[in-house]
Parts: sequence; structure tokens; C-alpha cells
Amino acid sequence: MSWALPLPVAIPLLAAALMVSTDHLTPRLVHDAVAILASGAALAFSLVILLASQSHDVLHWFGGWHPDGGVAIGIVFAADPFGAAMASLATALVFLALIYSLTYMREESRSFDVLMLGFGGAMAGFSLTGDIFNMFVWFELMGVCAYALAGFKIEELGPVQGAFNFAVTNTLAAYMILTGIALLYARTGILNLAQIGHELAGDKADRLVVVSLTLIFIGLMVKAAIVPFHFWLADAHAAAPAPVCVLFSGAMVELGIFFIARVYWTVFDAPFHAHPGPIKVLLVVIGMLTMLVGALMCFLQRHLKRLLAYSTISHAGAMLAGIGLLDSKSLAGVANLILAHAFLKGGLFLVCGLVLMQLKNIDEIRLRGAGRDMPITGVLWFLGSLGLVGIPYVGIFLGHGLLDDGAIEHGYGWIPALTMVAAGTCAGAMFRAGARVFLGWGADEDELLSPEPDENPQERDAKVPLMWAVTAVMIGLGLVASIVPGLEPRSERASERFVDRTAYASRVLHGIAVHGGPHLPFDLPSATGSSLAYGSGALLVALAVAAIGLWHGRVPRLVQAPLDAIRDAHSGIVGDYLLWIVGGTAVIGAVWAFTLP
Amino acid sequence: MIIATIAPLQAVALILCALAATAVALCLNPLRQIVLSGIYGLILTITFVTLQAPDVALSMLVVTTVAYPLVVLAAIGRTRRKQK
Amino acid sequence: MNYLAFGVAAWIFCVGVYGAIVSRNLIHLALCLTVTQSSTYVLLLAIGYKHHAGAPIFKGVKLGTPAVDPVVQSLTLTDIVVSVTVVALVLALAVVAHEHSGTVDPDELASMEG
Amino acid sequence: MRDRHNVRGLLALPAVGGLGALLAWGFSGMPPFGSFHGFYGQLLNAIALPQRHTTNVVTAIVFDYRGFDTMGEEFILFAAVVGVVILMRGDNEQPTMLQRTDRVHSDAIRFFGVTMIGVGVLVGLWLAAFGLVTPGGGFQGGVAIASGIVVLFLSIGYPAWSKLAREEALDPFEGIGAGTYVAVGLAALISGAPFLHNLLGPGTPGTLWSGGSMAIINWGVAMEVAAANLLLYSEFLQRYLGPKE
Repeated sequence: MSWALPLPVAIPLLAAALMVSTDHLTPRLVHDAVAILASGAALAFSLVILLASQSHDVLHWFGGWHPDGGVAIGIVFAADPFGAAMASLATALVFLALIYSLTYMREESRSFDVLMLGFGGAMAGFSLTGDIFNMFVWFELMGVCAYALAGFKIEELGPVQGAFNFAVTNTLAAYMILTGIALLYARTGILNLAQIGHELAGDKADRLVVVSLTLIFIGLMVKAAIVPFHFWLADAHAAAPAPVCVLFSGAMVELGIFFIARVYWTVFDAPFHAHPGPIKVLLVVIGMLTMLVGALMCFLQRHLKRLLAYSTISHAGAMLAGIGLLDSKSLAGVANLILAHAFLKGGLFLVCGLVLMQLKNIDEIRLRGAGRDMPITGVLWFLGSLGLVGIPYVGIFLGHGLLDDGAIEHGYGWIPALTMVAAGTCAGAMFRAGARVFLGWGADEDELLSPEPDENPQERDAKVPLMWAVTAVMIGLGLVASIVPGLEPRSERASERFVDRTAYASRVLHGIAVHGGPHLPFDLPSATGSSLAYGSGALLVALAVAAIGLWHGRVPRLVQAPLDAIRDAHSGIVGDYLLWIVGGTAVIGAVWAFTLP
Repeated sequence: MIIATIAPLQAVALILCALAATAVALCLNPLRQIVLSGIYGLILTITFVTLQAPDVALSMLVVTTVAYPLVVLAAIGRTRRKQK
Repeated sequence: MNYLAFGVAAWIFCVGVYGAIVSRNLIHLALCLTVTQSSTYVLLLAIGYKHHAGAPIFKGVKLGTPAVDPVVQSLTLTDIVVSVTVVALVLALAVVAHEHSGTVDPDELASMEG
Repeated sequence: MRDRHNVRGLLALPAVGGLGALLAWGFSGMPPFGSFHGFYGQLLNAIALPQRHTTNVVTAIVFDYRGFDTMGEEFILFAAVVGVVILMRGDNEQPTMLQRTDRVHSDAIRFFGVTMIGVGVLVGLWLAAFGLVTPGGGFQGGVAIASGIVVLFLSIGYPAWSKLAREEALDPFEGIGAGTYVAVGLAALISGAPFLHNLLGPGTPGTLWSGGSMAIINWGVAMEVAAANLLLYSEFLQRYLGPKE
């Protein structure tokens, strides 16, 4: 199955190159067909790889440069179930977003398709690579496509400024990652992940490794929109076309989280295996902080896409905390969370696209009651929001349940309570917005919410039924993610393999395949009592938050001042954002420098 | 292929790099800045040669003498007009 | 001398970031980013340098002659290309932002966006 | 607003200072300058010439051992140019007021320009051709070719230039150049070998045909880089000289 590995990257990129070279010769129809076929093929091959990776990791050595006596000469793609699943998820989102855009993105559709394909290829490469510099290359390609897509609507200032802030902050992140890579190279003289881990095993971690850890993690955290490195995300999301937001929220942010886990379990687990305490505590604390700040900011938005963007930040925080527990069960939870969240949040963004197109506005207050005669769109919005609560057996439930169970096993009993509140608050804000727009409930003024400038609709005569269909497919996939038979044991086994550094290294460097173990049943997921309780609790929180938002609209004076301070920090000035990144790096680096052995 | 090099030359080139980088970053006038960054690019080129990296030096040279100045000058020209 | 090159790399990184933070002009900011990126060139090449070794080019030289690390050089080459493209993209965004607002000051831009 | 900027300036000093301290602390753990012994690099230095018959090891790494990185890199350039063209689509109208003033009258300048084009393009071709033997390669060559051609702009003026350096004319070169890389990779895959496997064998050391399929990739890269750079210059110069108000 090794031959399939380059295809999810190569096919979209080749298609993009062909589309540019025949740009002015072929009709638009052909272009759209090529783009959708290419992304569909990439998706199909990603799924093939995912199936093949169930028994053992699938490898592909580019150029045929197999390792020579355990020394990696070339670049490898190493697909384990998680990596292959991330590639499948990313390419699936590209595929669906391209179909949705068939009529939605009429203007300059060729370049749009080209950039989407490049984005998809880069995300697939990022998921599959087993080489740290190759990761950097895909990180940058992902970035370049994303910056251009974020600024796609150049007729307005917002998108351009959002894209600028996005580009500058993420470029700084890339340089930090590259510096971290250089330090690892100075220490080991190697770029292959498995082999770096092998080299570092047994040695005491020196300062080179600690600083490298800091720089690489923070660079990835910027991509993953972790507080205080998250500021670019809302600016970029609010302004980008809806199908692009699907990729940003559904895959790009999660890939940042994913690679933190990847690089920890292949490289940094080796030197820090005995004393992971400081890494664990800091990641969990930052993750929880992100989750709460994201939920709070989400509640304060009236611009629907901005609201969804902050809820993405909140969920990204929960994911980081799950990774930070450094435990295979929580990791399985994070994987399931990523899966369900991607489809639900993607679907919600597509609903925003429909709202913007049909109602010519995206502001909750101004649209009050305007969506009363759009039942299908409204129902989709509520279903998507419902999936993000964590109600037992719906949407993100399985992911949250596993994550919570892992946290409780590790003695972090307070994590499930916080995730319940945060997920409930985000979903509550979505309920509130939905009730106001589609039902006309609540006050027609709310001073608490941040006003935002208008956004112009993209297209006027798009084919709505097609867009409904794509949106419904995404939300439907997200809703059933918790009841897929056999998903739970498979994700747990996959994460056990993911955290097994020595097995990964011997597979990559010596080709030794460790077999997957006994056959897994196709059972419906079971749930512990506590996760059922937390899931139901989240629903209550969500309803309460929605009710407060609709009819109360006030917060106690005590929290008003800190609220204003947090809101003020989201200034839109790129210098501020860079300052947060640099300051955050200095603080986190100092903490690790003093506490890691 | 050894490119003749001596340690003092490396040291001088590196220190010049640090100084020129500082000048580029702290110069507030964009036009003066693009001149400085051209000089900085040339110093980097020399530094790369002393570090035995002719390929990299060549890349830096073509980028710093053509690509950067053209693009940046055009951008400066465009953003200047309306400001007056 | 042992740590001069690394110190210079750290210094360049910091100067570039500082310039970007306090910048009042988007184009100036883009050039500061290139300065930050150039620190990675110096760092990578300094890591791969070996005393009394030549460039990794074996034309007219016997194989086995000491040569500096070729891998960091190929990484730096990639890095330079990336730098040019990102700067071009950032500058394009700056020019378009100016088109809309008539300013290239990040603070003013943010206040216009509201 | 000014306050905010000043506060940022004040806070930036300790923050950047902290980052600098962190970097300095980390860098002080480096192996001393000049004593590095990375076995990946040394291994490649030893095997590249016998295996790949390329005397320039860096180029062998760029196009073969780590050729897949370079494919990604080419697409970064490719995507960025598509992005720039898209972002700058706003004013594609022809500059009208500049047409009269922009004409070049001096034959001397024109002659100089034409000579420079020749020099630039020749240097570029030379750099690209001998990249596998001596320093240089597709990227450096491509930029030099583009810079040679852009001199044309100075000698014939904008109106004539805008007819030549059109997107329609340059896009095929850019697309085919970038596509060549993937096509070479896929060709190997289809023949049953790993992606980007060198199908054509190593060739003769020290000549233009050393490196096998690396030579094809190299020329593809040169073409893509030249076209991409020209598109980039063209977009920015159009902005520079286009009508403003």
C-alpha cells in the first residue's frame, strides 16, 4: 500500500499546476470538474491509506532512499491511523468545500480552486510526514495558501487586514519552528523524527533541547490558536469566505494540535520521558485557559462567523489540554473531538455562508427575526449547535467523554467540569444567535455584544439546494460521529500506537512491523456515568446561557472590567499580536528552562 | 572545493551582519530601509561565502539584488502617493 | 569566536521581531520579517560549519576531502525561497490595505476596522 | 492610539529581551562553532558523488535526497504568485496618463537595456545548466533569467511591456514548470518505483547530464521560477505605474 502515500499530496498539486497552465484555454466547467475530481481522488486515496494503516504503519521513502543501516537518508511519509485520519479529514473538507463553492464562489473561481487544492495537498503532507523539515515545508505551503484565501475578498478592508495579521503572526511562528528545528539538528545531526527521538533517548535533556521544545511547540500553538497566540484567528475567520473557514476551523487549527502530539511522542518523549511533569502541567493549564477565554469571547460576539471562530478557539483549548495529559486515552478523546468538531463547525460555517447570501448580512442583532422564513437553514444551524454541546451520544460526546475519563484517571478531576461549562457556553451562544435570527426571540439591542462592520455577500444567484445538501451532509456526519460502531476501540488502539515511540522508530528506521493485536469488535460506544452526567450538564449550561443572552443581556458589574480588558486585548493591531507571541514565548520558555531537568 | 577563508574575515562579516540587521530593523524611512536591506543582503552573501556555502550565497545574491528591491520599491511607490 | 555566529543569529532574530512589533508601516514590518528570517540562515549555516573544511562541492577535489555540512545549506536554500514568497504576499496585502484605507499604519488601520 | 503604540514600545523591550535571553541560553548549549559533526551531512558528502554522479552535493540533496522538500518549496512559490495575482486583481485597467511620459527616447538606453537582457538571461541559463556540477541551480538561474527579462521593462516602457508580460502568456510556463516536478515524481510511481525515484540513472559526473531525472526537474524549476518571478514583478510594477486616483 506504500504506493498510495504520495497521492493525497501529489494529485491536488498536479491538478493545481495543470489548472494554472491551461487557465485561459478551458471553460470554467472543466476547471471545476478537475478540481473536484482531484480532491475526490485525494480523499479516496487517503481513506485507502487509513484502512491499510489499521494493521501497521505504512511507509513511503521518497526517491527510494530507504534508511541505510538505521540512518534515514531521504524523506519518509509514515502513516499511522491518526495521521491517515487527519489527512482523510482535511481532504474530505476540501472536497466538500469545493462542491459548496461550485456556485458560491463564482468570482475568480479558478484561482480559488487552485489555492484550495494547494491548501489540501499541504494539509495532507503535513499529516503524513515523518520528517521535521518536511513538516516545515508543508506548514509554509499551508500558510501561503491560507493567507491568500483569507484575503480573497479584496473589495473590503476587513479581509485584507485579517489576512495581513494572519500572515505576519504565522510567519513569525514558522521562523520559531525553523529555529527549533535548527537546534535539534545541531544536537543530533538528523531530520527524521523517529531518528531524532532515537538519538535523544537515554541522554539527559540539555538546554538546546529545552529551547527547541519551546520554539517548536509555540510555533505550532500559534497555528492552533492557543491563548495568548490566538488573536489572528478571529480576524482571519470573520473575513474569509465561508468555505475557507471550514478548512481553517475544521482542519488547519487541529493540525497544529496534532503535530504538537506527533512531535512530542516521536521526539521529545525520549529526553523528557522520566520527567514530563512541567510539560504536562503547562499544556493543560494553557489549554484550559484557552478554552475559557474562547468561550467567554464567543459569548460576546454578534458577528456569526466571529462567534464560531471563538468557539473554535475554545475547543482547540480542550484539545490541547487533552494532548497535554500525555495519555493515550485522552489522546483518543482528542482525535474523536477533532473529527466531530470538524464536520459540525464546518457545517455551521456553511450555514453562515447561506445566511450571508440570502439575508445579505451576518450580524445577529441586525438579522433579528430575518430568518423566520428560512426553516431549513435554521434547522441546520440548531442541529450543528446541538452537536457541539456534548449531549450523550450526539456529536462531540465521545471525544469529550474519553478526554474527561483520561483526565479523571490522571487526577485532574476539575477538567471535565470546566469543559462542560465551556462547551455549554459556546453552544449557548450559538443557540442564542440562532433563536434571535431564525425565531426572532430576544431583545433587538444588546450593548454587551461587540459591534462589527458589515460584510458584503459573495454571490446572488447561487444554487441554494446544492449548498443545503453539502451543509446537511457535514452536520449529519458530525452528529453521528459519537455512535459509529467500533470507532471507540479503534481510536483507543490507534492512540496507544501513536504514543509508542520505540515501535514507531523501529517501524520507520528498520521496517519492523508490529502487528495490531486481536480483532476489534464493531460495538456501539459505551459511556461512563460521569460522562453522561457532564454531557447532560453541558446541555443545561447551554440553555441557561442562551436564555441569559436573549433576555437578560447583562453581566454583573464585577466581571465587566476584566471583560472589557480581555475584549480590548483583541485590538486588531498586528504589533500587539506579535508582542503577545514574543512575551508568551519568553514566559513559557523561562518556566520550562527552570523546571525541566 | 575550499573557498579561501580566514577566521577574522568570518568574524568581521558576522559582526557587520548584526550591525546591518539592526540598521534595517530600526530605520523608519522605508526608502532608506530598502537601501539598507540591499546592503545587508550583500553582507549576508559575503558571510555565506566565508561559511563555505556558495550555493546559498548565489541564491541570496539574486534575491537581494533583484527580487526584493523591485517588489518593495513598487510597493513603497504605490503606498506613498495617496498619503500626501 | 566559538559562539559569535550563534550570538549574531539570536541578535538578528530579536532585532527583527522588535522592529516588527513597534513598526508603524506595514512595508517596514514586512522588511523586519525578512530580517528575522535571515537569522535562521545564519544559524543554520553556522551550525553546519566545520573548521578547515571546504564547500560541499567535489569538482576537481578528491572525494573524502573535508567539507562542511551540505544538509543545512539545502535547508537554507528552501528557506530563502520561502522568505521571498511570503514577503511578496505580505506586501501585496499591505498595498491592498492601503488602497482601502489610505494608510499603512497598523494602529490606524485597526481603528478604521473598528 | 499613539498611547497604545508607546505602551507597546515600552513592553516590547522586556519581552524581546526575554526572548533574546532564552535564545542565548539555548544557543550556549551548541557544539562549538566549527566542530559540528552531523552524520547525516557527512554521509551525504560521502555518497552523493558515487551514487548520483553530481559533484555539487547541495544540489543532489535539493533535487534528489530531499527532492520532495523542494517540490513543496516550488509549490510555495507557485501558490504565493497565484495569491499575489488574486490579491492585486483590483486594478487591472491600463495606465493611461503615463503612456506619453513613459516612453524611452534614448537609443543608448535602449541598447544598454537589450544588452542587459542578454547578459541576465545568459547568466541565468548558465547558472541553471551547471547547477548539478558547480554552485547554482534552477532557482538561482530562474531568478536571474527573470531579472534579465525585466530589464526589458526599463528599456521599452510600460505600455509595450504590459502587452508582453501578460498573465495569459506567463501562466502556462509557471504551471508546466511546477507540474513537471510532480509529473516526474508520478512517472516513477507509475513505473513501480517510489515517488521521485531517479528513473534515468546517474549520468556522467561533472557534465550537464549528470544526475539523471534531476536534470529534468532542474529545468522545470528554472522555468517555473522565471515565470513566477516575472508574474510577481509584473503585478507589482503594474501597481507602481498604474493610475491611482
